[in-house]
Amino acid sequence: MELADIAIKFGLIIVIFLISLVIAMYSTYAERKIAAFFQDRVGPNRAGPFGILQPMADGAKMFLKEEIIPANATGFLFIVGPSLAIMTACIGSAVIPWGQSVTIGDRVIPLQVTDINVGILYIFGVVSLGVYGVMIGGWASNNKYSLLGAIRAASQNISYEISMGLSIIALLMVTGTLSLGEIAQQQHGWHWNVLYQPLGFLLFIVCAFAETNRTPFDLPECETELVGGYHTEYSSMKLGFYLFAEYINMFISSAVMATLYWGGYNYPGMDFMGNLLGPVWGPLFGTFVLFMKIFAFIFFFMWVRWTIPRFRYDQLMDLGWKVLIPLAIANIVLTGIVITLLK
Amino acid sequence: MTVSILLFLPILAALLVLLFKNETAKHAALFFAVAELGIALYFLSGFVPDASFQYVIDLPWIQDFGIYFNAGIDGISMVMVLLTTILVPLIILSTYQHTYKNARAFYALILFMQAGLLTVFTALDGFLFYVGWEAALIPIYFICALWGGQNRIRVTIKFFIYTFAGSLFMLVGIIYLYLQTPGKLYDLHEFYNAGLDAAHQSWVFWAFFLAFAIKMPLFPFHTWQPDTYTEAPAAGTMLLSGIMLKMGIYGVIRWLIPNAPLGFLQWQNLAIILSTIGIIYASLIAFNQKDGKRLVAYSSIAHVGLISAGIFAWSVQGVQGAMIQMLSHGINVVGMFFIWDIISRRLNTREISQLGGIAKVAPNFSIAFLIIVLGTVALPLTNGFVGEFLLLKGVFSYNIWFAAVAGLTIIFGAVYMLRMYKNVMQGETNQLTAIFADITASEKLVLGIICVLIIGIGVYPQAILHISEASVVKLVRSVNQNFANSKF
Amino acid sequence: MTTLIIISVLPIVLLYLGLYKAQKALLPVTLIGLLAALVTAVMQWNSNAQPIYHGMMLFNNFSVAFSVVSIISTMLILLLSKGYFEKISKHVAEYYAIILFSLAGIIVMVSYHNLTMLFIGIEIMSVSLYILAGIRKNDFASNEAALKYFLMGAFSTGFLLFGITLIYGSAGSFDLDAIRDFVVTYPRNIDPIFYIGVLLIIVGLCFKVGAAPFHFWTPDVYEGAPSLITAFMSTVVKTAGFAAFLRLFSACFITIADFWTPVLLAVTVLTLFIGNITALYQQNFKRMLAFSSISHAGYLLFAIVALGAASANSVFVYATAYSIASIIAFGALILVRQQTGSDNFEGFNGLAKSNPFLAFVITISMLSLAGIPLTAGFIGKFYMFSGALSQYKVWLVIIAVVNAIISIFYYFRVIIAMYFRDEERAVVIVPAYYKFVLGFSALATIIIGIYPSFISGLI
Amino acid sequence: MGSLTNTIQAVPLNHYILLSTIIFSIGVMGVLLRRNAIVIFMSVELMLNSVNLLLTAFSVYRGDASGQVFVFFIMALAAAEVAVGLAIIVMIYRNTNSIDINVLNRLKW
Amino acid sequence: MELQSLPVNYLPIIFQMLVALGFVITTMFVTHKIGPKRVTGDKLTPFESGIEVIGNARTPMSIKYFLVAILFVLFDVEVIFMYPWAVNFRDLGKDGMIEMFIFIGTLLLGFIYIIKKGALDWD
Repeated sequence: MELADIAIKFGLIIVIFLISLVIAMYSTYAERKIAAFFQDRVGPNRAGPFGILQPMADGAKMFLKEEIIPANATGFLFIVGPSLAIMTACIGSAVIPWGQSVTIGDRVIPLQVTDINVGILYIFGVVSLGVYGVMIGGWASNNKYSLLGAIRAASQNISYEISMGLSIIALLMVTGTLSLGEIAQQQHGWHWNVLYQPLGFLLFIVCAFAETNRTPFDLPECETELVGGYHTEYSSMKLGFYLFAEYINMFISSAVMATLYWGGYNYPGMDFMGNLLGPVWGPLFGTFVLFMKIFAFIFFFMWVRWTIPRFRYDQLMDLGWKVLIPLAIANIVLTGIVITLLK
Repeated sequence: MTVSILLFLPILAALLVLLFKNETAKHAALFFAVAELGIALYFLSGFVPDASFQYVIDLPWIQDFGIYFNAGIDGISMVMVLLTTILVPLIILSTYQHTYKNARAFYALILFMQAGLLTVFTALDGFLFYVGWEAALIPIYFICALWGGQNRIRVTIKFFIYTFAGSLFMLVGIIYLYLQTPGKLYDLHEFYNAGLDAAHQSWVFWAFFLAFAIKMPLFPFHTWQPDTYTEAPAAGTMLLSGIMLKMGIYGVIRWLIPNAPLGFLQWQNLAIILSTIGIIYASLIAFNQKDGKRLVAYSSIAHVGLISAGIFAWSVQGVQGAMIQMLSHGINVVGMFFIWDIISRRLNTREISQLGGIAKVAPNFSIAFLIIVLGTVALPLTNGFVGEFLLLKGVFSYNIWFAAVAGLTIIFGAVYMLRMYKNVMQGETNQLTAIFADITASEKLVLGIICVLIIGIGVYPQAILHISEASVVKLVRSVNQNFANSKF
Repeated sequence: MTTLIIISVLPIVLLYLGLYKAQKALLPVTLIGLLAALVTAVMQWNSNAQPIYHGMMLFNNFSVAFSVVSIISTMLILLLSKGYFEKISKHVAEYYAIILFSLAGIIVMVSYHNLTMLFIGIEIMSVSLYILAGIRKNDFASNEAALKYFLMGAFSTGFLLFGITLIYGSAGSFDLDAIRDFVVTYPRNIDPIFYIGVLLIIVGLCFKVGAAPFHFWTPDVYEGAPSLITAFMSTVVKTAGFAAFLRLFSACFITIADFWTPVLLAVTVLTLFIGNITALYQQNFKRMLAFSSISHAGYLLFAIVALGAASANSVFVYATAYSIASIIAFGALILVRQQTGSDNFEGFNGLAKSNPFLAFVITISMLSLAGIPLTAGFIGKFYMFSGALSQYKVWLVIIAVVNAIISIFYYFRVIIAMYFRDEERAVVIVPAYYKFVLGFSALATIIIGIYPSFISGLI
Repeated sequence: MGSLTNTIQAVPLNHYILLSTIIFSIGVMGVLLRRNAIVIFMSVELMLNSVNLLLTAFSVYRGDASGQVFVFFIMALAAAEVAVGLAIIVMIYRNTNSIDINVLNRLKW
Repeated sequence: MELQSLPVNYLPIIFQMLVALGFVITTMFVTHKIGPKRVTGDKLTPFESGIEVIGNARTPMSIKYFLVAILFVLFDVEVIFMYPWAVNFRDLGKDGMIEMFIFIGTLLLGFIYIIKKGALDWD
């Protein structure tokens, strides 16, 4: 790889990194605003116009707060926990194709950090690692609420991971590849996978909610039972990391869902638009479309949060094991039969 | 009519005896044993005293290893078969005065053992020989351990381990020989033709020798014997001394020397020396025995030492002497143990020093005892004489000094036997012996038959010698031929 | 293949029977299923089998014979299980199912034709056994047995796998034929890593069959596990282990025997001595059987040390003899333990008076284990000795003979206790199932002892 | 698979063997030296994973996929072992409140 | 046409990890430096809704969680087998599909079994 390539990659990485941070920050703002909207309140409105600077203020506060490590906690793991959580959240974006390649001069710049042939497995691996952050943090706190929260988180994540994996398998049968870049290309125009895999998408989105510990599956941090769940003992930036990780995860899973099922950067009439806007702005418009889809998903996440009440733990597990897994398997069988018949 | 009927009848009989009640089992056992004797006599009547094997059965058994169910009778075997079939009914009859608990098992085991013994004496297949060898061991182990005396558990396990150890080495030898046979067969004659060189034969010799020496028993492998004889029930002792130790002697004649003639040649001296040491050693110890049964046990070692010395000298006279002496010794020793069984059953002691003057109260008993003693000390016109004479002649032709030392055994034997007789039977009666009752009818029968046999064989030994002569001559010649060939 | 399918489906059926509370049907269904498997296995006989499923499995006479003996032994053991598991826990169906899963693994082990299947077979069997060793959940010994077995088993799997990997690395295939071709074609330039692989496989398999110096888990596991499971482990599992061992070595490594024979020789001698001498000092019958099973592993190794055309046959006969004799011993142990509550030799005192039949079959079993003629055990030892002698391994046989003599001491201890030690005791109740199994096994022991052509010469 | 093979083959096979052997030995040492059942268990898993690594390397060098398929089997069976092993360890823990294998000496070695 | 991945394709992932790690360490370090530190004993006790802390938090927990974990391990690994199959689904054709359906069927049998057995009931 040439030096220029490396520089471009680094640039892309940093841009994506910053974008995810910003989106995560403003997701907190959006969450509050949306919550306020649903509850017929105003929401944050002091810092800046419409409270637009509120995330900045929150961030600054995180930096300035006192850092508490409880006496009984396992110091090293107590720090590792949140760090791991945010790290895994941040590296997931590496394989997501943000758009078609941009051609500047004779240099083709792919809008994807790297297109590896096991992209989906990579995402899964990273997501699975995420639970370690929660688990380690909760265990290191040496607090009963934290431990319970952590165990719940672990148990819930792994439960839904099975159905997530199974729902993806049906998709793979359709696409025949594990590379996200290729999957995105296949959905050129309006050939979105959601049309072929509606059930699969449904399963996937439910699992995505559970994996990101979002309501209605936010048992690990359920305030009414567990105070703060796994991050009860956390303060300052370490708490910030956990909260941040949640929003980044939400962003990444939205991106993954959009890419896998909703066509990614593809949109009907993209060839026409591509010709119209040229080799630089055409792909970038696709990227814009992708982000619109992502924002829609993020909005959906929030909408659900403020609409649907939290599950009970047994309901949560029942849903995961007894409903989603059989459905996912049925989906695989159905897909298999249909594809074989149509061939 | 093949020899198989002789082998399977006792097994069948053993199973049938188990079905009887404990009280009647002995009659049934006696019946079957006599029937077996009848068959043996029938075989004898049709027996042609040449060197061939007769009444042969030869069935495939485990074919992938070249094992056949191959058995037959030649002159040597015939004598052994007679020995077994005569003694077993006698032994069963001798137990009539005892009431053993769980008697049917006892008699079944005796019959089962008889099958094993007969298998050993007639087997022409190495594997069959080994199987019979072990099959005879298990019942006698149980007989001794179940119905024996105080120390039976320790003593019998020692006995078992000794003999089993020896026989396992023999098994190794047998398998080894099998692998060397040209036709990959366990057949006896194939073994004779295995054609090993002298060094390997010497290993084979030891593998077999260990088993036989322990069984006979030859000094220094004899340590299991006196204890076992003492602890075993009377019938067990008779079986052991009368028949079982002949397995070892028979094995030497049939399996050890012809199979490994060159190996034998290397160790012949040692074997005779051991035998001779055994004679002297056992005689000396017998002198000091206070327990009558133990005395007989040691005298038995001495006699066996003479027999083995005669065989190891390997001449026609020696082996012929061994043949007849095996029969005679079997009869005598059974009689001797029966005498002691009678004494210990009546008086609850076997201490010679406590006894005396029994002749006065039990004249019939004393006559029988005297005849048996005379037979044992080899007085002319008793059965012991012929055998010992021939044996000594055999040893003499090998080496005069061995013969001289071995000859001592006759004198030694006479001394301690007659002294025993004097101490037990003559003199004044004491409190203990005054109440000694003379022998009952069944005892009379046993002792009578024994006395008749002792005198009968003594007067006309040719009857027995005739049976085995041709076979012995052939065997000795073929081995000597081997010696001769090896010189070149 | 049908055999394997039946044995794999059967446990699933059992699990569902257990779910629907059909406890009564469990044993009959198991036995009928196994019988069907047995029939299909026998029908495979002499069918001139070719490797199937891309050379993964090969159901030739070797595998049929070992499958049959495994299935029969399992059936006998399961017959002993009537009422046994109910006392331990209410999940009876699971126990049957796990035993059958283990049996399925065993069938794979005796019929593999690819190292992948060897590994899978061993693991299916072992993982089931880990569970079975620990089914007495509240019994500490059982727990400990399970953990020890598990850790040691997993550990040995590591060695086995590393060995397989190295062999794959140099031979380039997992297929037995391909490996053999590799060894035969390039005898001069076989990689050293191939040899290391062979050694590691030996280590792994010796662990599994309980050969010294990798035997140390055996006594504890055998003692701690419930007797019925121990019976299964020491008979069927051991048989299968040796079948697998033999299949691999006779198919692939026979031409480089000069390399691994010394190693196995040392293992054999060590196994014999350790098994026998430690068995001498045991006060506990079950533990004695455990050590004796180590020593029997030593005898079974003879077949591999003296690898030849007759090896398969010897292992088959020996393993069969050993299995049925052990089944008797364990069956009797279960009964005696139920009455006296202990596994010690004293528990057998005076048994001959109260239970002549039981004492008699135990005697047969002990005689067979000790290798006395006219029992199957003797025939097994005879075959082993013949095999070793035919390879001129005379010293090995002498050592084995010495060990056979040592073994008399501890086997006869039981006989002595039963017949010669008087003790007033109540009659041990022998249920009809037990009577059948014990009687059948004793009869089989004697029949094989008298007429071994019955089963020998098959393979 | 050509280019991938070339790249992997840029590292000599011996290095893979060496690395795997080292990892394997670490696992063996862990099993032999550590006293905590879980740690022993993890050491065993380490051994299995070193095997996986080596199998993959061999598989690529040989251009033969069966090695990688074997890895799948190892993973699956390792998972089964994990399941059973954890269950056993939990069972022990509930009975003794310890997972130190030194308490497991009620049955003598 | 299958996509080829070279080790070099994974390099950006390492870059990204480094960037993330850098971010985490810097942020941690900065907050550590600029945050106030007024440590008191009570502040460092675990939060237990204001009452005295009783015992250690690391006590045995419900066996159900272990069960879920073990079941996850089993099922997740079985799912792994389906990935290669799913990717090559079209090439494997009908036979491949039937074989995998048998596998799935077996898996499903086990799944139904554990559900019926109540392994997943949280009461």
